[in-house]
Amino acid sequence: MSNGYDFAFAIGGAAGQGIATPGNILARIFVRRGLHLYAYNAFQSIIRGGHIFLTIRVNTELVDTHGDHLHLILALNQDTMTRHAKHVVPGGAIIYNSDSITPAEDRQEAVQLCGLPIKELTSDSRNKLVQNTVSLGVMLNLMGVDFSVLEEALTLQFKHKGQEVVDENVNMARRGYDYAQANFTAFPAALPEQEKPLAVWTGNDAIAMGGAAAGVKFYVAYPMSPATGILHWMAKNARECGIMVRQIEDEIGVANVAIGAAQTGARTMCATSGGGFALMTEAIGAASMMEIPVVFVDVQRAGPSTGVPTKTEQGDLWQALGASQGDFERIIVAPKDALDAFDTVVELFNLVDHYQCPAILLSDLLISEGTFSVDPDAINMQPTIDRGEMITEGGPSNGYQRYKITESGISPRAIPGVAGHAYVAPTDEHDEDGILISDEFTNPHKRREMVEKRARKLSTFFDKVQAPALEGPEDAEVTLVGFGSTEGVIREARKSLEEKGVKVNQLAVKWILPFHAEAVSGILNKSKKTVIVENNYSGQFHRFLRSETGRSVDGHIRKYDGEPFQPHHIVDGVMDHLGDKKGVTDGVFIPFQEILV
Amino acid sequence: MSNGYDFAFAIGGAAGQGIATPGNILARIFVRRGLHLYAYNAFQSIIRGGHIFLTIRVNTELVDTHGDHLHLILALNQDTMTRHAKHVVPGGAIIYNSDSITPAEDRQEAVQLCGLPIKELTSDSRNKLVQNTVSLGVMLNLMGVDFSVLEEALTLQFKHKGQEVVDENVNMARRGYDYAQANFTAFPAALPEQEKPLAVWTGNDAIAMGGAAAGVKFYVAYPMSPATGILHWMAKNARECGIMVRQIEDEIGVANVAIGAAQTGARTMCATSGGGFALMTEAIGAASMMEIPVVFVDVQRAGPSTGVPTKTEQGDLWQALGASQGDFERIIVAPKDALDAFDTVVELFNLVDHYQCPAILLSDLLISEGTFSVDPDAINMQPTIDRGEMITEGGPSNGYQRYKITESGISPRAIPGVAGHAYVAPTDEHDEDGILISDEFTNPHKRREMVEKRARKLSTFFDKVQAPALEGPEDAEVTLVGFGSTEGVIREARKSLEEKGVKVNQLAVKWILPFHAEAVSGILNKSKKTVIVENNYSGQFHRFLRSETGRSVDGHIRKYDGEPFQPHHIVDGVMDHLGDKKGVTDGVFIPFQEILV
Amino acid sequence: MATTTTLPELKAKDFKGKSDPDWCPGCGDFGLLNSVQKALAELGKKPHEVVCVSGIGCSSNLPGYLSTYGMHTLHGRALAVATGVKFANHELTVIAAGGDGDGYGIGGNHFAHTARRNVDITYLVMNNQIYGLTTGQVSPASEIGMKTKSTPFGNLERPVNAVTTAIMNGATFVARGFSGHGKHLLSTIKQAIEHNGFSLVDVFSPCVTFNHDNTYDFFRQRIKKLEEEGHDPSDWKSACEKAMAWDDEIFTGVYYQDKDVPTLNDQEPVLEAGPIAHQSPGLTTEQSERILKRMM
Amino acid sequence: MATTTTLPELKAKDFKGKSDPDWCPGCGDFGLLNSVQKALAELGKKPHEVVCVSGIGCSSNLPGYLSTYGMHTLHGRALAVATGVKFANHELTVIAAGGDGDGYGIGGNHFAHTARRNVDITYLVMNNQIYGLTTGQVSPASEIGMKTKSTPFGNLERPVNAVTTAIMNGATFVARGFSGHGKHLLSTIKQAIEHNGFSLVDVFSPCVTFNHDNTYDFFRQRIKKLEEEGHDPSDWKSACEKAMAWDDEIFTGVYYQDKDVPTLNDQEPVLEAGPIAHQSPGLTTEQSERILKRMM
Ligand SMILES: Cc1ncc(C[n+]2csc(CCOP(=O)(O)OP(=O)(O)O)c2C)c(N)n1
Ligand SMILES: Cc1ncc(C[n+]2csc(CCOP(=O)(O)OP(=O)(O)O)c2C)c(N)n1
Ligand code: SF4
Ligand code: SF4
Ligand SMILES: [Mg+2]
Ligand SMILES: [Mg+2]
Repeated sequence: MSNGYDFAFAIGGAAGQGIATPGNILARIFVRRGLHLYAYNAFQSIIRGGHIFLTIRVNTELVDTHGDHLHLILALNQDTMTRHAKHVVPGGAIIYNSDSITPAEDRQEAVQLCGLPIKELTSDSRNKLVQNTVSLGVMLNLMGVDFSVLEEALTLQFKHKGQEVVDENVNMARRGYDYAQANFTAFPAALPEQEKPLAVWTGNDAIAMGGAAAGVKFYVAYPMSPATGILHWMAKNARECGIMVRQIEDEIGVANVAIGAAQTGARTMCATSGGGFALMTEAIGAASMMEIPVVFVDVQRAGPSTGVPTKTEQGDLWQALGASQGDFERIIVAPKDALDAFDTVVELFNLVDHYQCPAILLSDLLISEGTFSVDPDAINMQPTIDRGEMITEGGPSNGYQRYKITESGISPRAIPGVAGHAYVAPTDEHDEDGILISDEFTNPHKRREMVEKRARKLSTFFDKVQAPALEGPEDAEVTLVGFGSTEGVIREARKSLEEKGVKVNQLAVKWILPFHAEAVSGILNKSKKTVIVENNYSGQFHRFLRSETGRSVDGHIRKYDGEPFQPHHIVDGVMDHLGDKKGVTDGVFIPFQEILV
Repeated sequence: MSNGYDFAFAIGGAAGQGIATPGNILARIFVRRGLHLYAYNAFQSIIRGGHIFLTIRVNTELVDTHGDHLHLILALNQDTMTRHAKHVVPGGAIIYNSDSITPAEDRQEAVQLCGLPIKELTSDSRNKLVQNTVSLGVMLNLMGVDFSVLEEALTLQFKHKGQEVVDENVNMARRGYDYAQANFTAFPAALPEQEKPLAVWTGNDAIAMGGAAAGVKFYVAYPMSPATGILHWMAKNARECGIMVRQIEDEIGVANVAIGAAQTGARTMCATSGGGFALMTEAIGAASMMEIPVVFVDVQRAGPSTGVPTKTEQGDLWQALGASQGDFERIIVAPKDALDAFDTVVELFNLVDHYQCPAILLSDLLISEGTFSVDPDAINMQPTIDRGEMITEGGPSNGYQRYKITESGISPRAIPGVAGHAYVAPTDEHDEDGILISDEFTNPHKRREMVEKRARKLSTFFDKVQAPALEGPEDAEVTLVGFGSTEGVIREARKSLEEKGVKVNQLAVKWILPFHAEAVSGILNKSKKTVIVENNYSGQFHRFLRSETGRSVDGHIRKYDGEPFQPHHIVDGVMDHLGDKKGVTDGVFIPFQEILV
Repeated sequence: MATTTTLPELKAKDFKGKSDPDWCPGCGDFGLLNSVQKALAELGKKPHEVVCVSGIGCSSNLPGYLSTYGMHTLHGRALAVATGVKFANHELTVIAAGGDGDGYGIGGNHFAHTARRNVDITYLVMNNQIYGLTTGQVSPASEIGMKTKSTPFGNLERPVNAVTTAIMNGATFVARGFSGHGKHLLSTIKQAIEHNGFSLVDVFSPCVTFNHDNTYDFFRQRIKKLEEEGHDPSDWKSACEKAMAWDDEIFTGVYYQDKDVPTLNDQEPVLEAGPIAHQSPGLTTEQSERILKRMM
Repeated sequence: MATTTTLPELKAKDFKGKSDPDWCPGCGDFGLLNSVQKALAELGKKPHEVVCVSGIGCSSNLPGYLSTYGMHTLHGRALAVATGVKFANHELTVIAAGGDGDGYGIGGNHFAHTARRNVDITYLVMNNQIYGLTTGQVSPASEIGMKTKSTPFGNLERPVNAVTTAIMNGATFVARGFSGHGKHLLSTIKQAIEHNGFSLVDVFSPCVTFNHDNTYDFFRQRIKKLEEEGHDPSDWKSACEKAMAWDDEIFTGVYYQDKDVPTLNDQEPVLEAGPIAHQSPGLTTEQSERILKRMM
């Protein structure tokens, strides 16, 4: 992305071959050196076997995508070699166990084959996984890193397993390192080091931490990939943070338990993926009717239905828009990356408390299971917490009405337990006191007043959140529009396009509902050519944009094969839209997915 | 509506006062005389007490709305008198028990007060409800109907209770009839009689019968107003029609049981309202992924959440559009009245079998609980049943692949039980054999192919269903646009507007998904001024129309107080949009609901 | 917090809600409502210390007729919402209330798991063996052969036995009541509220409008009180056996109680510091640093 | 229809599906799969006469490894979908299969009500007391104290007892099996399939990857076979009591059977004319006229 250091490597093998550990060790090494990274793990929904392909990209600047190029592959099995050898760029290298893996014929030029005689190198160890450690040594040697760095990292990683394990790993790593020194050629540019050490997290970590920082006191979930990481973070860290975490029998239970806790005054969050979210929708409408603030997270994966559980998609936008019957107040937001997800969760809790309504946060597998570097100082762990108009102290009720009709539509909310303010929160239409107008009597005028009271609440929303803004040259030939997780990859594609002489700017939309229709229309009306980039089949964002603004756009780049966009997919799409359009059908360009996992 | 006979009367009282019976008797009398009618029952979600106001409108021509005027009220309690006396038009009449009810002061001019000395008239009966029969006699006298007609109707209604009950009722009716003859002035126009006798049904009856006629073999439900009438019809009539009917523990169960039965070859339908539908959404996506034809009916009521269970709204459009995660094939349709609902169900079953996908039928309380007259000859009880490409006979498999990639996207479907064709229908993404591509291996190219195969199926949809067409003068000043149940009331409003010298035409949309975007745009582009009429707060249809066509419109008439549109509401809205717009805020006109129930 | 206030003692009428019940005259739910109001008064509760959570149904209108806090939630979800209330503030007395359809039909899964978790909620089911609010369809508690609007030829399904399933799902207090026996019901409900753990009181609450089989008379002719039968509530076998009786005799009273199972809220370490709803939100500097350090 | 064909007798391998299991080596589900294939062969079933319906989970991949018809549906919904299959064509042998999370967690309500209805489905639960496919969280069947990714400090909730709840919910055949005891499991599954009514076989099927507590060894050390204990399957009390044993001894085999309860499909009058899936759709002229007449 930058003109500085940019290096991407992949580790490929089967589930159970221990790909995660070297990945983690390397990520730690990079961020401690102050380098940015993004890691994308392409895998299948099985526990053992299958194919896993973890790509880690390191850069001197922020990166949000695994990019277009692979400089190095560590192939743990023949399958990886056969599938992926051809993806290594000229000047790159492939590390593999030469005892059991045959180099693939199909390779680009000038790719260094780094075969390792693993049997010989590890003959004194009975642990199959040490070959990964040997390979780590090779990798770091090729990347021009001092061995001491790896030694330190291995010590940290394995010290809880005892000195013996540490020693064995350091020893094995050394062998790989030395073998590489003797037999292979290191990459010309050594891994740089920057002043400020960074940290590493996934999008799911960020969402969980955002909740913790925002003052979530109750996290409730039912496991569902790719949202389960949030539960895991919470389960591990919650107790020491005074956060209660519960797993419930199903997502309907989760959503309703959440509503009960939120009504009783605890900031409450829950997360799931599309199928679980479908089960929560009825409760979301209920929360809105009872005016209870809860944050529901939907981490999207490739659908429909069970779909492809380990693959990504931006396919739940309309589900979020259509969650539950009737018209009701809620906020929908799609953050762009891990740090933004953290900040968004924090912001969202203040918003839902202020507006007393539920919110839906749309993440996706790409963000949630993606590994990002982050500057720890950029993470505001103690943000401002504003709980809105809440009555937490008992006293004379002064004719308290929970659903009082006010100019802002916001009615001060008493928390159960507070003396003198008892009321019933109902899902039926009700009057200011919470008394049902549906059962007791029916009054269309009162009904209308209550609908309008609730609807008024969000009228100040645009004063509170940032409107989307154009990024890049104003006079660009093309404006690329996206929402949520595509922001980073679009930005990177813009750079490549610029190198090709095509000026492109971008409009990244994050707040979905209420929608900044005027701001967006204003920007798009000034654009020369507009192209929407989205990770789904039917153009869900395109249709939503049009529903809110009436604006059509000039072209589309869509992907729905489960894999995320890489920058060149977007570059190809833009070039085709600008050129002879031969790859474009009905205005839509669908990139070809080269890397098959 | 016509220039012929048009007469509307209402019976008002509390739940438990026996309003339904006289309503039914009168409806039978009218349709047997060949008169059209529409009955709207405004009531509360309680079993006893509260307020009920049943309006029946009789006409020589088809009517789809209870209209703007009330000519006669039968007030069974003081509440009804007080609330509604003022709604009776000049020349009209109010019937009431003068022993217990005091006439309201607030009345229009020239309204006949028909007080009945009920105690005296019914002194020899111990049944409180006979006062309703006395009133029936009065009503029919005022309407200029021969007593023999009422005698016959009462005999039919009560004969299952024995001759004694019949005699008592006939006797009481006679007293009322004679009392009216002696004391009151009949309406100038007597109730006409037309040659062809009609029949009477509700929209729910029509949906159920549509299913029966379409060959539904399995109906499954969980009760939810206002959809429960479908279950009641089915439970009562199914056995003799060879249809299995089951009530299941919840709507999730209902939707999934339906899927199992449909996959196994039985035409299957289920119905619910918005909240139950929310629970069904996950299964709808599953049905689509497994390519199973099922019809899901959502009878909309006023939301959000539990909302106002006995009131109407067109508020679930976006819920239907956003039902379940991901992109998938389904059909959404919103019929306009009872007969159309019948025909639509029949058509829908052929469509879902052809396209092997689920469909959502959006009805609403207005249609489903509304009582309509119908020409029995217009009900095609034995329509063509086309089950699509189905394999029901065993034999050599010839390499059968359930999800074969075909040009049409449609893959012949073998029904479990057929020899030689066994396969697994999965909700995970799969290959042509139904083998998971998510678990076994992951192949983005295959994934893309399968998404596209399924999406191709609906490409012939517009060849099969009728495109929406403009009704009324081409050169109209205003085009009124609506979907579903508003068609009739818009048509009637047009007539009134024409009388005021305003030429209006209308575009009624029925097929929602796939949407006839081109046809609709073509029509709207030629319109001078477009106004959308819809029964919800947020303009759900407007936003959907814009998402599909990019078209904005010039004005809106919306209602969300639970009560349906009456023609004058629309007339007012159009006049205001054409005039000084003082009732219009942000392009939206919201009519005032005069009749409070 | 409330235990320290010195409000005057309250009467049952102080637990009357802002609106009057709209139930049909004679509906069994009146009896239960009275008993609940009395029980709360006699147990010395204050309205603001109690939250009554219901689903949807005639019976689920109950919270609206109490002066306590309440939530009138979705059909079938009372126990899930009530669980959230209890988790957020375990100092509150949490009552869940609703119908047989609500609790044993659509809400069946929450019923089983809330019992298993032993969340300290008192669950009052107004069991009229019918779907009342939707005007009379079969319920999972309806008897075989019962004719309803959805089973005009008679119900084919065996009814759920709330008592035996509650016991097997792990409920630590399981009782039956009858709204026609107000005093006995009051005492049963008081015990249920006082029980620390999940308690079920399955209350026969006749629907005079739609259930013409299981009437007040039906129950009056059959009901015997467990307390008078020398039943030992620690004996699950006898409890189940007695709960299966129906045709000739039906038992009300406390079937089963186990005081030794800790409640979920009692076990949850986070709650040792008091209700989470009262704890100040957000992280301390120390907590923040510890978390960040793990990422580096 | 199929009973009249004269295909040669099939072997277990004829019930192998198109793809090979992707379970972890050593996963308990292999044992169950083998037993199912053998059971179908030994009972003389043909692949097209059988429908195996599952939810989502490692175990729910089972239908894909059989040559029968199958549906691999939504998490928790196997029994609901299987019910629909059985209703549409009661001549088919319908097996539902899945995990403990699928069946006793999210699917718990369908479990209870399908048992109550006595729909003739054989329900095989691969109970590994963990959520396998989602990489190891607590399940409703996990033991107290169990450490999982969602309970790193130990599970606080008492596990569901599938046997006792199934009995109390009205299941007419309730058994337990262990995938490490193939022969015994085969015989149990055969009896379950042959039982006319709802049958549950709760099978201990160790997850070698995520559950390190309830291993093959754990069960081998404890399991006793009911058949060898002289247990009487008509005695629900003894069945429940034996099902509660866990720490020292665990019983497998048939806990409970009642052959006298009619199944729902046997009772449904519409099905007397044969499976609805085979009946020609639409109304006769007579039916149509009768309906129309009622409206006039
Ligand atoms: C999801 C959903 N499904 C269905 C309904 C309709 N509904 C309202 S109350 C009710 C059943 C009422 O029966 P029960 O719970 O026994 O209460 P009762 O009225 O008998 O007291 C039903 C089915 C609903 N409100 N929500
Ligand atoms: C509605 C929904 N919620 C959650 C999930 C995620 N999920 C898939 S399998 C599973 C649990 C698996 O556990 P179990 O049923 O015991 O099967 P096992 O993998 O242990 O065999 C979960 C929670 C899902 N697919 N759908
Ligand atoms: S319908 Fe039945 S349950 Fe409902 S209020 Fe009336 S008597 Fe009570
Ligand atoms: S994770 Fe456990 S249940 Fe899943 S396949 Fe592996 S061993 Fe079996
Ligand atoms: Mg009930
Ligand atoms: Mg499991």
